[in-house]
Amino acid sequence: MRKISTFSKGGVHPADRKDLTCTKEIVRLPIPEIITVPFSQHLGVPAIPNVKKGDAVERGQKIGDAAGFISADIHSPVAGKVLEIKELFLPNGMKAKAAVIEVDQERSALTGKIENDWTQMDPQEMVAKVKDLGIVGMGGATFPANVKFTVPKGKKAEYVVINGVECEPYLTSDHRLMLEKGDKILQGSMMIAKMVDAKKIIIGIEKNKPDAMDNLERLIEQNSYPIEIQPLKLKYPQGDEKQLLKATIGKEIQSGTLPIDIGAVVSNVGSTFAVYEAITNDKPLIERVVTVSGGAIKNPGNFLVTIGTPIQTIIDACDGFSETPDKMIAGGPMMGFGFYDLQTPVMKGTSGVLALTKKESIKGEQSACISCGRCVQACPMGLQPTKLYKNIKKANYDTAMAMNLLDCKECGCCAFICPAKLPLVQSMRLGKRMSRKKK
Amino acid sequence: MILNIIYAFLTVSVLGTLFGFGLAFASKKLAIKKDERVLAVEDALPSANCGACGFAGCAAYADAIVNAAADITLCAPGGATTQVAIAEIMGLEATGGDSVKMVARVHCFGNDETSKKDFSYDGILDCNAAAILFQGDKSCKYGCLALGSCITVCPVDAITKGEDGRINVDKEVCIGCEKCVTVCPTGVMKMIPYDADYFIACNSNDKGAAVKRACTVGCIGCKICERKFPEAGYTVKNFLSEIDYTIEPEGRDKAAEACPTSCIRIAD
Amino acid sequence: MSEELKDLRIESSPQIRHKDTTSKIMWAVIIALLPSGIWGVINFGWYSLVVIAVSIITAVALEYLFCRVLDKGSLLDGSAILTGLLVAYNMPPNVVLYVPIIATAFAIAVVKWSFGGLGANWINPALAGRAFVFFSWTGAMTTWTAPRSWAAISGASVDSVSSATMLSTVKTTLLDFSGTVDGPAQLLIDQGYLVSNFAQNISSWFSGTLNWDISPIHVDLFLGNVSGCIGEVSALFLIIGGIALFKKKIITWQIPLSYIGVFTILVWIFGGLDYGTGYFSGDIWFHLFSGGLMLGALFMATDMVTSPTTPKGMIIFGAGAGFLTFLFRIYGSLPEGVSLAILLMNIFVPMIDRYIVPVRFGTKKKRGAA
Amino acid sequence: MLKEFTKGIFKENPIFVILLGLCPTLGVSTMVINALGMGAGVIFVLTFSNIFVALLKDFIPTKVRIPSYIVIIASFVTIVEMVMHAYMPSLFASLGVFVPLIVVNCIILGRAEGFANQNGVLVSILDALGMGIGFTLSLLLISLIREVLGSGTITLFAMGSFDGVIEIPLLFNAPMRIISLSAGALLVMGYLKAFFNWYSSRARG
Amino acid sequence: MSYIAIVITFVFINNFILTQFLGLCPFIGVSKNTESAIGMGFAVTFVMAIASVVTWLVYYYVLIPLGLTYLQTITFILVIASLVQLVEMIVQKISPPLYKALGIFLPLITTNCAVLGIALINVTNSYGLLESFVAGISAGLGFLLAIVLMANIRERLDLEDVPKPLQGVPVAFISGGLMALAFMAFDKALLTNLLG
Repeated sequence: MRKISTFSKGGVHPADRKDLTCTKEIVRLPIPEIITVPFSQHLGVPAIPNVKKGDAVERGQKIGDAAGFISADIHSPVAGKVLEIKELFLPNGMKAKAAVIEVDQERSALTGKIENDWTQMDPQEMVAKVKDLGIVGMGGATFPANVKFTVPKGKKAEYVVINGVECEPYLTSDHRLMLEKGDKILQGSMMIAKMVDAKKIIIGIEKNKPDAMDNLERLIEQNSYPIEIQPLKLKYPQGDEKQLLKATIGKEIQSGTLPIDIGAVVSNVGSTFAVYEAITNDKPLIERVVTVSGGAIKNPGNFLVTIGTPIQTIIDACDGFSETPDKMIAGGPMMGFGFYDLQTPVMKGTSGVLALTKKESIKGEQSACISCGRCVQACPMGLQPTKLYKNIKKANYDTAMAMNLLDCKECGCCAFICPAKLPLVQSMRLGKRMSRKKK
Repeated sequence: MILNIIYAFLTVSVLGTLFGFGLAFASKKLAIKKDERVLAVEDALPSANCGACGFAGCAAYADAIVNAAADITLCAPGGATTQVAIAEIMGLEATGGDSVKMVARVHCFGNDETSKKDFSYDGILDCNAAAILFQGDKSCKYGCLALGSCITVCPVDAITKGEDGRINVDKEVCIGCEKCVTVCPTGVMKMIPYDADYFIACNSNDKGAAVKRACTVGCIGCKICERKFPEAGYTVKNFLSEIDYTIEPEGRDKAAEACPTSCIRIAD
Repeated sequence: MSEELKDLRIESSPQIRHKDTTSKIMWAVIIALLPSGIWGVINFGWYSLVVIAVSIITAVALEYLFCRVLDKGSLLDGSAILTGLLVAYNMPPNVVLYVPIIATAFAIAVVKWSFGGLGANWINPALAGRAFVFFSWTGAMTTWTAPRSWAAISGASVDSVSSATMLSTVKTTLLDFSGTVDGPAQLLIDQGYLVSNFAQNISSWFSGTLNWDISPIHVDLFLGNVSGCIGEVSALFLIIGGIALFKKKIITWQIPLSYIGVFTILVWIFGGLDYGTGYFSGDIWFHLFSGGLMLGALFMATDMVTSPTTPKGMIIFGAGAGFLTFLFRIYGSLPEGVSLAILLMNIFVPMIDRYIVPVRFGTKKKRGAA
Repeated sequence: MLKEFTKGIFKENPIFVILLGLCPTLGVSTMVINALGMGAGVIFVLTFSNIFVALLKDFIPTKVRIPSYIVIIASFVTIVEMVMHAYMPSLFASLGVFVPLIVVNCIILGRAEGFANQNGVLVSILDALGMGIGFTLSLLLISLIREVLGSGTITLFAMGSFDGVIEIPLLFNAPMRIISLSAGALLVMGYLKAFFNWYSSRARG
Repeated sequence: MSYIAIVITFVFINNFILTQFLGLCPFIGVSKNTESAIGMGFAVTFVMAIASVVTWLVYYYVLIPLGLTYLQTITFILVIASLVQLVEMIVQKISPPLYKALGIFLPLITTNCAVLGIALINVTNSYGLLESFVAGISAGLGFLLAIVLMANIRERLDLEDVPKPLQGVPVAFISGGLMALAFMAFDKALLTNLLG
């Protein structure tokens, strides 16, 4: 095994609270009666619905077409009838169209399995499959996977880095996947290496998941896969591709460029598993593993959930709440979004559903900035959140932009560490939005 | 004594002449073309070079006025006369004349009592910041968030927040710059004529049922105003009533009384 | 079920926060300062407690007033109490009461609230308050009470004996001193400066059992058996408080280390010149433990509001303060230089923060491959 | 007509509103008598330079107007210098370098350029007197505050047995010395300006 | 006095702005942002250095031989006004980039008390030619230091919620006052002790 490494600049150490669910096996959740499938489950342009009210749909049928290069297809996770196409708020605070589908349970059941031999396929064919089956990055950013796996002309991929970091507190879905579907993930990563024609495959895992590391290590040895495991120190936001690449291969992505510019392709464990299933079983991205956790959940756990399932259903599967939550979160606590409607559906990027108590979220009264500089030291991007915040508050959006506001990826380190409890990330988002509006 | 006076006289005049000639010569020799408008503005400025405008002297300020569209009202020593002179040079005639004076007005009468909230918002007290999260905490996504972005942006302090949590615009103070209209994320701030009698205190394009669920004072698009008082200039579009201010109205006040949610309000 | 969840809190990510808050930080600093203050009261008598109380009361009263008038800030954040406490720590124990009152008022009203309250001031309020009264009532600010230990030696009551601090005695003696003496400690002993019996015992114990030559002056300075400002005399208690803050991660190593480091090196190189012992012979222990150096380096220079935000900036800030302290203490007309040195460096903080910025991720020159 | 005179005292107060002539304001305001002396000097120079500028404005080519004005002003400043040196040597000494510096007092050049250049002689005189008195009053205010707080005294002209110094009880024994030093000058000026801002914003509504 | 002593005196001990109040108008007016402050500071330094030399020459080679020292104010201001204008023109012609950086500040300096001040102070202290030059440069550097520090402080304060009546000029004065308070650490005794 390699030496334990990490990225160099910034970062924070939130309490990880993974003990709540890290031993809970993934349980498949039955499909509910009615599901809601949003057409914008990925980064980029929302897909265009190709079904209308009253249409019958099949399981895996494409119901939304990718609109543009950075966009992804949407498939119906179930068979049934489209009740309506409506608008709803997604947890990220944006409005999007969604198809409400009444489920035909019998036809939705899993049927005969297809088993393709990926070693016989050529890379283009594989990328096309990934695209047709609507695979996106499942770590949170939901970047369309086929775009990532298409190496632009003139560039060469050297590394495939599989992101098994899962640095967000509470979440254990990737952890469980690595324990339970280790071989498929390893094969999936070799598929990606084939697609991008890379020689080296590295899996980065934080050292709070020793069992997952052992499991993968064992599988690699058994099958003598050409894959390396890179253990990493605990530090948030190591799961971000910029920090991950710095930690694993020691290279920094230049500002404004992509991983491929330093010869690397990054894929999350969850998406790697989805890639495996897409290529070998022709299965579109219609279900995913979701960690349901937090102090307000009675029985936290990991669930394999059909996309479009209302969050209420999975909470019920956990026997409901043990106390009234202070906030509900879709995703991890550092970058996830709060939501208020329990009918909100699970989407491709919903890695977790958290119900936090007041004590856990540590609500604090805002006070004045005392220039302690902790945010500056915590920022993994080397920005100065305090100055950005003050400029944005004074509506100096141009100054903020000149201070590289756009390099901010809203990882939340600054606002997490801030003793004055200032809404730093919100101000960054406000600044970006307002300077866009100005143009 | 006499000699001294002569010396003094000579020294000053010789030095003066010397410098005068030198400078005249130098200015010929070293002449550089400048934008004429800059020179004109520079002439109009008092040349006190006091720096009160924040620029490095009158020339810099003149340059900024011409090339960087700096505010022409910054010259404290020059005062109003200078401003007029600069405005003339720059062709910045005071707008006005026959156009109707417009003032801003919040087209919403909702506050914490009348409008439902979906969640409790925690973050920057700024409408645009709040709008990032589900377009604000109110169930109605068209209404006034009342966090006062318009108050901050108003250059003349015409906008205030009342005790009842509603945002008011003082139409006597409002100069119609529309900055508040631009900054408002929900578009609830709209311009109406200065002498408008009534306005629709709602901005919601939701259907009647949805409006009723969210708020007790919203326009539910019932069309009573449009149908019963055809002469009053009301039209309902997108489940929202609109007033045509260009016509001579008849019975606009009656319509206001008839409005079931009384969202046709007097514009005082 | 969903009916219960009417009032969910929605905020922008991150959804969890660190447990430290501004007021926790302030209170931690106050607690870390307490031992030294308690020692001050023990050492100089009850009157110094009155000085502390008056300063804090003035600070809190004014803070309350400003919070009400300007409708922001909060008394509970502890910052006003901290300011009041620090002002009092920088006062001579027998000072006329209007001096700490005006110093505190200046700190709170002029330095803090003129700029908009907590976090907005660019210069350390307590130190600016001290400087203000120091230059106004220099006499009152430079008359000292003798430490308790002297009473035992001289037999007189503590309050009635007044004395100069070691630093000012050294400074005045050096004015017309020529010749060679082994550093300031020896100079003081030669002058007949009183040392406590306890320090004598310690000193002789060290030389007896360990064969270490430690001047009793150093022992007195380290423990705080000397005259000086209320809260600055005991290096020992201040260091304990400083270490506690460091452990709690409220102060970082950059400022204290660079401050004390630069100061020590300079004193070591040049400090011996006045005593005729040449270069590289300065008495670093004497200078480290005397005056307000420990209070300044550990508690005043590290004030978050008025120090740079980046580690590199902090090192520059500390080094600058160390240099200036050295300059004022060895060459200045005043015996002490810590507060003015820190104030001067405060002036430079906005500049440091402007030019010393962190390296942005992905802007470093590519190395090796590519 | 009267407006030209009164505007300088409050509405267009040269120090607090237009912020001109700050250097002498702060430099000499340690004693009340300095303020009076400086004020008198400035009124004299301002009045006469305004008269001459108003008279000569049609003869001076615009290109060289500023240097010409400076020469006019400098001449009167030299006169003030000589008179003060001869008859009030102690005042001259305490005003120091600020007497010749009246030349570059922005108020004077500003008025010459901004007002006398465009107006008749009589109005210019009124303007000069108004501005000069406004300047003197402001200066007086500052120096009164600084001297009372900073030295505990009020220094006026010596007359007969009265040595010109009024001592303020209590403050005289322990004055807030810093106020009479440079730091105090800037602080006092800052707060007075803030007071003016607050007052005028309140007066406006 | 040695040259080092002159430098320390004019930069720190008798800083033109913080203790002498010379050049306050531009100090308050042009310290709103750092870029202008730096430009202004260098322009002042430049002009002060040249003006020191030229006025020295005029004083010792024209006024003294003719016994016309009482004309110093009028001649100095004449010299400075012309000099500034000349310098402006020359810089504009020779080095447009330098003009862009400094030039716009030059006219503002004519009526800057600091320039006339240094000329008069040089005479009062009966400095030699080189001493005058050094004094001019140092006083300019002192001005530069103060105005740049001030600009940085004001930029920081721009981001804070300063109470309304204090915003802008008042807070600049108060900041200046606090700076002057801290600068009191530099006194004559320090200089004497330092240089023996």
